[in-house]
Amino acid sequence: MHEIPSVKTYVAIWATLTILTFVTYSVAKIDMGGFNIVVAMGIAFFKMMLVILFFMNVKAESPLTKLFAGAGFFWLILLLGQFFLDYATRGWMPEGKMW
Amino acid sequence: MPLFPESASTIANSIDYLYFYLIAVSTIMTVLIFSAVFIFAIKYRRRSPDEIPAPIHGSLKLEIFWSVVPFIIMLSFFWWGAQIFFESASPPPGAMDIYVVGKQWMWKIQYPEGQREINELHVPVGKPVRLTLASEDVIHSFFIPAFRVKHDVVPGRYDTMWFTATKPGRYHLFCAEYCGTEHSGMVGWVTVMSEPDYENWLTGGGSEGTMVQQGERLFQQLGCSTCHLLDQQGRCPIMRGVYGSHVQLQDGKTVLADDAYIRESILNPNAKIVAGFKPDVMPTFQGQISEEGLLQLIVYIKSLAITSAPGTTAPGAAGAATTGGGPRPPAKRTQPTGGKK
Amino acid sequence: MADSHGVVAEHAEHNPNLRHHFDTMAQQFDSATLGMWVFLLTEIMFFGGMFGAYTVYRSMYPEAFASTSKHMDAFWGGLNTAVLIVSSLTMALAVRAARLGQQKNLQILLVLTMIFGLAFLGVKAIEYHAHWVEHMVPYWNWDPNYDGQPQYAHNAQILFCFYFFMTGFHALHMIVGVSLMLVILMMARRGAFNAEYFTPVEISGLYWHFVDIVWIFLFPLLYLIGLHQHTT
Amino acid sequence: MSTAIQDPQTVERPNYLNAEYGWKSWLLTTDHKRIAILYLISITLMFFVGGIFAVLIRLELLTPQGDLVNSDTYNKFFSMHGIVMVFFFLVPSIPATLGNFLVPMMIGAKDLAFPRINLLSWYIYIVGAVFTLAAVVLGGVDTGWTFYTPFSSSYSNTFVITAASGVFVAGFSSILTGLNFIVTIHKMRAPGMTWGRLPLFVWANYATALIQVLGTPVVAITLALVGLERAFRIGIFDPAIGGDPILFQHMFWFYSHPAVYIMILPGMGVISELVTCFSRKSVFGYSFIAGSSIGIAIIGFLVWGHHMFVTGMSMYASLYFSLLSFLVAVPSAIKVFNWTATMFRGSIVYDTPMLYAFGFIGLFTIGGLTGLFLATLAVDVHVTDTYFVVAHFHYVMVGGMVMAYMGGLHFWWPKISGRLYPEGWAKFAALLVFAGFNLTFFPQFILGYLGQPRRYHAYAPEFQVLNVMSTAGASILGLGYLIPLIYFLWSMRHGPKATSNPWGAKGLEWETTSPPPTFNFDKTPIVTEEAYAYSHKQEVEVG
Ligand code: HEA
Ligand code: HEA
Ligand code: CUA
Ligand SMILES: [Cu+2]
Repeated sequence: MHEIPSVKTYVAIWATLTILTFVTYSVAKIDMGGFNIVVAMGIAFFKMMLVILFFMNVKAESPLTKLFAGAGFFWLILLLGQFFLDYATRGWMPEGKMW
Repeated sequence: MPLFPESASTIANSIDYLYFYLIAVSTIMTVLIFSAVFIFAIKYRRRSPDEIPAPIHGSLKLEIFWSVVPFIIMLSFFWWGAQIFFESASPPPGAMDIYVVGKQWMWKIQYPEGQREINELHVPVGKPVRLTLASEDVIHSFFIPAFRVKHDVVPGRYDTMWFTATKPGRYHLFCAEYCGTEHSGMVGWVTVMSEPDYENWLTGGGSEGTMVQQGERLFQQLGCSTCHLLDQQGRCPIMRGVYGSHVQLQDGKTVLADDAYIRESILNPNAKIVAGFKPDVMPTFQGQISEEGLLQLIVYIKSLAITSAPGTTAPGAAGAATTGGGPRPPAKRTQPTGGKK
Repeated sequence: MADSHGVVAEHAEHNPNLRHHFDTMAQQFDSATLGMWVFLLTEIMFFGGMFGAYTVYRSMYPEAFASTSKHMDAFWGGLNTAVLIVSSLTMALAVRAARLGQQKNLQILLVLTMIFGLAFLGVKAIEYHAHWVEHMVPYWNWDPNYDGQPQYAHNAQILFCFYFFMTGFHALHMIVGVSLMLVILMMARRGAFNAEYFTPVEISGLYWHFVDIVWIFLFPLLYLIGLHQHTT
Repeated sequence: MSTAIQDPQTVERPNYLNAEYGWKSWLLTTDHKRIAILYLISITLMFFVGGIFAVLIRLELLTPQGDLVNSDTYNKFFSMHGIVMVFFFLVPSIPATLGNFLVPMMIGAKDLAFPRINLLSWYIYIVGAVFTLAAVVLGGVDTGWTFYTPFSSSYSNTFVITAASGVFVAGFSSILTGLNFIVTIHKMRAPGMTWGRLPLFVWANYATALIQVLGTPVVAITLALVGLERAFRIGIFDPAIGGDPILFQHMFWFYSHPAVYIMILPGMGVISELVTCFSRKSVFGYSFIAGSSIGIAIIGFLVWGHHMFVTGMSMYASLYFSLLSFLVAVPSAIKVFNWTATMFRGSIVYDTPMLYAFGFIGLFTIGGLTGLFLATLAVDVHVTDTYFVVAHFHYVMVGGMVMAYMGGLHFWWPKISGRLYPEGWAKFAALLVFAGFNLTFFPQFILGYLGQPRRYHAYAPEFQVLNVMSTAGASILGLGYLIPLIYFLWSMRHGPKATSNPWGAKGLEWETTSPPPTFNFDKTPIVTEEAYAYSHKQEVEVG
């Protein structure tokens, strides 16, 4: 079907993932205020992309597979975004007029 | 047989007009579509079994026309509806307060002057009334059809709604959110009275004193007064002047002392520790105090707010003052137990 | 019009693994992988519901949520992350072996994957036990003093609820994954696969990697939230 | 294709019905057509279970006092009516029966991509149904179909976990059906069957499948969390530890608003087929009808908050959800206008399926337009949780989807059973359904604006007249549903045999025999023309 990646590629990806796990853990100890979560999620996202693209071999897959893999995250963002539409603006109250 | 509900509040008419507008547009659209279907069905009925009509594949112009025009019409629904919704979101300044607690399956209503009723609400005509809504158990919904107002009553938080009645009379009061066995029995009456009648009615009841006095009594009974002294530092923060102020917390943050904050501090005292005090000094009162009691305590603490002229007014008078130009709780929709800033 | 049973004869010369309603092996393989991806889409939304709720409460009670890191052992969590990543590697290599038709390697790698999967579950069990001992199970076995941080005791329970729900559902997926590996292993021993036909290996691999990805997010979200406050 | 000299009476061709006999050949079948029949039987049963609860509801509401049953029993009636009707009848209705039967045939495939998963989905459905019926038999559930917390998680004393498990399980059945459709439509189309040539019914089912796959897992996990909270007192919606009951509503409606489009899109697909066939005309605005299905599926995920305008959700969120609710109405409007335009200069006959299509267009329009009332913020404040809402959703669900389902069933019945139904009775029943429906539900709009809250066991006496009308209508409606059941059963034995294409319709399903052989086609068809090519004559431009 598709071209088959070498063992070396797989091991390299594994090594990167393991190192990134250490990195997440280490930076979590540094106090960066609100940025801790951003960094943690950024690294997690990057790790996820490595797994998806290489281990799951989406890199070599058809655009259709890529579309479906992407759709999940798009809908997840719809879910989260619209939750926050409510929660982030709960305290706001208009005084009288709306505009 | 009534076909249209009575309109007895300032907002009722504006909602009715919008409703008529919606009905008019919908009727036009329905008639249009129905007659097109009818006319086509009759005019183009099959006249011979081997009749083959010419195909028509579509028209971009028409498609755009019938997507854009309906949407513009719908935007007028949106605009008008949102306008009324926002205008009716906040009560006008000076609205009088009434406190409502929903409980399976009754409405418990208390007035700052001390009256308490079940499933009956008395309001004067022509005066804005703000209801503070609390639930002891599940979600209820406070619904007065004649006023076209409704708001859910969600446990764990305070909600508010308001209206100004325009016509004396007796109107239905319903619970509109399904709440269990006697949901359909959680109904009552709203009595709108002329102002003098209302004053009369107010002085009739209230044998237990005003809400402030009831709150003060609870403050003693529950032992709050042993630590929270009014004017002098004890083991716990002073109560006078707390309400409406910005409280400095131990972790460096400040919070606004509103209804929700006071409610949380009673039920979950450790949640926010005031700077200079220790956690675990105060026991939790969760399960030991009813939602009504909580509201009384809040009204009492509110009456101690600095702006209501400390020392000069007796606690009883302060309660009445809050219904007038006194301090209003600044935030109305915050989560009582929430740690949000 | 021909006898409809003639269709069966038409397939006789095809690959025996080709099911009757497909025309070619490629169509069958593509359908299976697309099917797995669509299934993973539902899995994303399944966990997504919990992630969404988690995020809402975390924004409501940031301090209480951060305080829980003190009671999560980031060592075990980190170790488990590493274990899962290794298992993903062996899984990926297993799929590679299947593609190349290396039956022996395939079986070894599948066994390794299962071992790492079980190791993960073992570590999880140790952690659950520790939470029970430390009275960190909301409602059931909860320390109202919350180990000296009573100001968070109330809302921290929510995070622990999430912790048990999310890791619990994840562990359930791991159990399913290990069972799946067992089935694949048995099929491999029966000689069910060859370089033309390895679809089950491929799609179970996708599932395994997905379960790994979920953990990649759970680790920072559940173990590391407030680490910077507790190590200083 | 049917040839003139064919004599169906004498030759019994091998088909999916006579390919094998015995209960095992049905319960272990992987033939999508047989599975469709299994679904057809099960959802019909569930429809009548739900319908009996509807009858009981309407009987209780004949008088203002709650005198027929006590309030707990009434609460169980409407809860089980809603749960059974939504999750066990309407969600699977068209996709799992007509869709299962037709989607592979319409695209020229031999079966769905995963026949065994298809069978599995039916078994999962049955397990879910057994759970739910067990909840009914054991003593019922009284949370409403919406399972709102904290009532469902802490206060109800009924079989919430059993019922929620039933819905949870049935959800996976729905997911698997959707998954199968998506893969089948992507990968199994016959040569020449391009996306632009797909029948609109297939487009509609594809859009539905997207919602099933993306939405259902969220309601599954939400109900699982409620079940866990209830069973173990470990939970996240409990206000006592700082949980927010409103969050449950967000999670519930994330699925359940899109789910209302699961409950209408397949019906819209059926209507596209019916209107073209009985006008003998190619569809007006093919790509707009197809695209609007996808549009509804996507925008449908952006409007759920319109169920929560009075809950204390942020006002700005209300604003957003209200605006998008109007946006999602536009694709529906596009469809209604295009169907009407398709009839223009057509060659229209009034066979029973077309009568249902007329019914659909009319009643869906009314239902949809009243949906706009509800999406209008200030108006919703007054009418939410009243009978106005009840009337709205029965107009779209019963007046819309059930009409489409009945129309589709009549349309494809000759294909499914190989027999014709009695046309006279069918027309009569269709008229009964239409009349009975309007009498049942139109008065409820008035009741709603008057302020009668929904889920009320007893109501204020001044509402009685309208309620009596509604109950009277429901009896007519019930009769209207009973008659087709009888004549469909009758026709399976005694109906005249059907030719392969009794309506003279277009579409691959009509090119195979009635009933079709096991693998649908004796030879894989090759598609060379667009859908609904009822004529190849000169085109006329309009507009
Ligand atoms: C099949 C199911 C189905 C469908 C298709 C719809 C379609 C729509 N629904 Fe409905 N709805 C339900 C099922 C459905 N609904 C259910 C079950 C509930 C109650 C749940 C419960 O609480 O138990 C509900 C509740 C509900 C509410 C919440 C009410 C409340 O509880 O307060 C709202 C609010 O916005 C709403 C809106 C809409 C809108 C805007 C549409 C739109 O999609 C409609 C679009 C269609 C049209 C608009 C008609 C055609 C258009 C034209 C002819 C164009 C011409 C128009 C103009 C020029 C204006 N619905
Ligand atoms: C698919 C969805 C679906 C369908 C098809 C129906 C069908 C019907 N519904 Fe349903 N309904 C809902 C979905 C649906 N409903 C939902 C989701 C709710 C909300 C629940 C909640 O609040 O949680 C609801 C609530 C609801 C209420 C409001 C209850 C309340 O709030 O207190 C009412 C009241 O009239 C009602 C009536 C009817 C009627 C008369 C029918 C009729 O169309 C039924 C017709 C069918 C039959 C009558 C049975 C078949 C015939 C026979 C068995 C023959 C014998 C009978 C006679 C001759 C009379 N429904
Ligand atoms: Cu209280 Cu319904
Ligand atoms: Cu909706």
